[in-house]
Amino acid sequence: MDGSRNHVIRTLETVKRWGRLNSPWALHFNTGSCNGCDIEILATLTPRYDVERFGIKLQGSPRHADVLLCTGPVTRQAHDRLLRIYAQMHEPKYVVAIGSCALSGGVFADCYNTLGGIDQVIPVDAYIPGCPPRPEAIIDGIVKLLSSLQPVELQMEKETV
Amino acid sequence: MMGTILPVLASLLLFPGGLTVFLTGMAYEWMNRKLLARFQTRVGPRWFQPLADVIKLLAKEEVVPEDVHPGLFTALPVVALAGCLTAALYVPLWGVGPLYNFPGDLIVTLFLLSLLTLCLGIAGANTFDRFSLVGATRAFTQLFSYEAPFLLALLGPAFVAGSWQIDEIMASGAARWVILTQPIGFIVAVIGLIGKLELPPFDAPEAETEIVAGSLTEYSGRGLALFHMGKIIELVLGITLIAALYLGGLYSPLDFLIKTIALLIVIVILEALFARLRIDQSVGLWWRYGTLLVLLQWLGTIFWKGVAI
Amino acid sequence: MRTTEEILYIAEELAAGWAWDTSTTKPEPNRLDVFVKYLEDLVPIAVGLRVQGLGYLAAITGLDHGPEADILEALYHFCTGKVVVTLRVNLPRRSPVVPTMTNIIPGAEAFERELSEMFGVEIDGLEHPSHLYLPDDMPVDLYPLRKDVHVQDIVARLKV
Amino acid sequence: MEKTEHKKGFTIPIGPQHPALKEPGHFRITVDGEIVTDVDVRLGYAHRGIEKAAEARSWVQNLYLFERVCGICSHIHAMAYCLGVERLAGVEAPPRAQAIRVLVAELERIHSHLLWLGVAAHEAGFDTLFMYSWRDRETIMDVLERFSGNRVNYSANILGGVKYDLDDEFVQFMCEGLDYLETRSEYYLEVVTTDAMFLQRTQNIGVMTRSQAELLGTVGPTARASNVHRDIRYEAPYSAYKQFPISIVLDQRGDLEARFVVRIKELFESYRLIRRILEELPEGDLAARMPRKIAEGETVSRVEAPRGELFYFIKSNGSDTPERVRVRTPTICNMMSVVKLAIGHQLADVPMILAGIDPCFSCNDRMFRVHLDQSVYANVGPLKG
Repeated sequence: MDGSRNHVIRTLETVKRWGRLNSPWALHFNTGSCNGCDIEILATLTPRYDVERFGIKLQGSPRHADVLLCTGPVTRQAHDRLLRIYAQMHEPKYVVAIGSCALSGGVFADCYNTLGGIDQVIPVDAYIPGCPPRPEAIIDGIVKLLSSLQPVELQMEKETV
Repeated sequence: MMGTILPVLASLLLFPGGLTVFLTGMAYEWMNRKLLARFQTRVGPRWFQPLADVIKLLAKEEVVPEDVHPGLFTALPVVALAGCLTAALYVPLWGVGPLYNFPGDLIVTLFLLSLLTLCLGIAGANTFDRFSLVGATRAFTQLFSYEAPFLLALLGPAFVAGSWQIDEIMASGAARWVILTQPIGFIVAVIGLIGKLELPPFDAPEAETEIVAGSLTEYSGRGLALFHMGKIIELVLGITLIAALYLGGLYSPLDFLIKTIALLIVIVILEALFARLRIDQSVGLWWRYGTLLVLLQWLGTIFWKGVAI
Repeated sequence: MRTTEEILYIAEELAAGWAWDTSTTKPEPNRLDVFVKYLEDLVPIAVGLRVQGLGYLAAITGLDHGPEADILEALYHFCTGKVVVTLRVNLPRRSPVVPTMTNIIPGAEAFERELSEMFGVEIDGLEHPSHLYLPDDMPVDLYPLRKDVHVQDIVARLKV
Repeated sequence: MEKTEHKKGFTIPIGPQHPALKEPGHFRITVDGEIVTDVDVRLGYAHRGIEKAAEARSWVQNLYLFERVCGICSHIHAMAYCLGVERLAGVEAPPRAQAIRVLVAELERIHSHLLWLGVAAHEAGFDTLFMYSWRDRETIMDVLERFSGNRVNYSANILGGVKYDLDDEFVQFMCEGLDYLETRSEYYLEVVTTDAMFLQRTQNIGVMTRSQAELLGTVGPTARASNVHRDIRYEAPYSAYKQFPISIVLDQRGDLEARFVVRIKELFESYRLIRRILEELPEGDLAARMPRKIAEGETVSRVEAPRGELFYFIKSNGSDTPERVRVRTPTICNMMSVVKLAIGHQLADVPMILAGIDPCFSCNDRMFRVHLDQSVYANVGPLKG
């Protein structure tokens, strides 16, 4: 009985994981970047790169999004907003830091109004370096992040332990 | 007892309601997105994209925001979807004549289809989010301006057939396609459907660049998935109805595919071709021209009918 | 269209005619620096420039000459064609005040607010002289672009 | 979410995270039904404190800092800075370097205007135009990448000249790209002036008369669409614009359509200028030698960025770091006009009007957070179209 129940759960988890992998809806938030990364994120939507191929859609509302794309060194003014947006997103959620500034503060590292990187404020799941990263790199980063999601077997083992 | 319930259940859950209509809806949504992408010289989504979206949304955490009526918040998507599923029973989906019929089922179907927009509006008004509220206002405004012409346009063929029953209208239009005698009604019906479904260029109620996602801004997870499914089902039912009433009826799956896909292509072309109208423009357009044109068409039809008799 | 020389000449005459004790220099061929001695002359000269059709207010720059010199300087740049006419006023570092230009140049507000926030210059007559153009938690008495304020000081005084 | 009823009316916040804004700005729009009655701007979400940081870095390091004031117009920021510093040092970049600088600046203008066209179309819900113009923009991105190795911050400037030279293969590649873009731009000009549905969203929306534009101190294409002669390339030619003059593009109408037309027509001017530069490209060195310490002095450097006049005030105290660098970006000049223009329009027009000035918050916010008050603008008069 327990075995078959496990089997059902495993199948369900596999289906859920498949859905998440194939339909990452993204939300873009500029935390004080120079626009360079932002226009490259926008460029990923357009014909040459077309992220809709991978099921990635840019959403407007934090409630609809699975992946938060952050650019910029996090200015003090953006700090609270970033926290709020992160809180508004629903589980499961992932954060991708895009560009040198979002990784470490970049050229703005010693400016008085920057905090130096997204991971100073919220946990980051993937880092995409570059100033700015190419659209291909951004797509690659998101896809890599999703394919690194814990395989179902591992996850279930953890739960049983 | 079981003998009567089982077929009913099957018809609700498998065919034509439930599973079939879900899958058809997803297929049509995919076609819609793919065609739009192709028109914009993009590659577009993969074939299983709508399914993945729905599964992901269903698996996502759902949070009921503060300040809303929680019962209403949860119930509205269900009601909207249920309305659409019920409507599927009276529509000749896949060309296999409507499963149930009774005199006046056209009116009931149309009412059931309006339920979605109504629920969307109430859902927006229920959430105390500014974007949702504006979205709700716009959804209601659009409801009032687009339901009426759509309804009137679909009543045109009914009037000619002298019946309010979908299969009878279909039968009477089979010999001579109604589109030939009532071209204006057809155009109004197609554009009315686009307005009803809030697709571009009539997507002011959920204009992303102004009010984020309109009524649905606060919805996530299951609620969003249900509303989404309701919408794609309504798309299928809407074009099925138009095809059945205007394009000489649907009598086989092949018939269904050809006619509905042709209609879908027309809709996607309109989506790709135009900039979004402001809410006042889209409403003005319909009250000023859409409704008037349909009424003219009606007058013509009445006149013609009188002469013929 | 007037030539650069004509514009410079008009501006020079104007500065001499409208205000007392005003000296002018030409640091570059296309620039005229007008050192305004009395604060109350600032707005009238700006009005004069405006009436003569001499450019629009391109920017207000603040300069801090350091704690030793004890002087802050506000530079009002007016641009026409190639010409940049700069009105310069010296302000005491302790309590710097300048009159607002927003009554004659609505666009000046953004620049004035920047000046007041970055250098602590009070703008007399500005509708919203309120603090905080910078992040909400920025201390009111901290003016980032003053020379004696260091990045480390600001970071140390700001939490998070 | 707090309860939304206000005494004054219903307030809708746009930003800092909002689909219409790819960058953070915050607008509080008070509406009466769908009509906008008040607009409040708050900026500063992208304020990084660059001007302070510049005082602690050497002249060369600052070049890279100012290049990242804005990712869309990175070259023109660096160019303004270089021109100013070179003037202070009494060094003039060789003619070939000047020509290449201008060439890259014009390439950047093309990329920026095409980008803007797409974004503005997206605001109007015209996604097909957005996709088309961004697809064509990739042509220019390829050109820039081939030139410098980077798509966005191409870093072509160094103090005293430029880093990269043009070779024949690249010139060939660029000319093909320009030919293609020219035909596309003609098509876009036709679309924005004839598409009836699109015109409904642009014609007579956000009208700004010439005197209003002057009073509000607008710059760049926004001002030129209101028939204000304000183009630094034309008024006060700098760098290679002296040898390769540009003609000014103006429009009388001052509405959103005029802003579309002006920007697209400027594209043709840019194509023409680039071809002309390629024909008459001077030979010679790419860079002059620059001293490590810059002579004491002050200078004003004004250049025409894609969005309008860019103003740099640079003061040196004779050391290897600047005493003060003041950056005034075009967006802050134009931002005032949005606040004034939006009132009386429909809510749906606000993103369009905002997009109409081509706002660039990261440029803007290196310094500001603005709270605008309507009473200050009382003497400007109503601007409703």
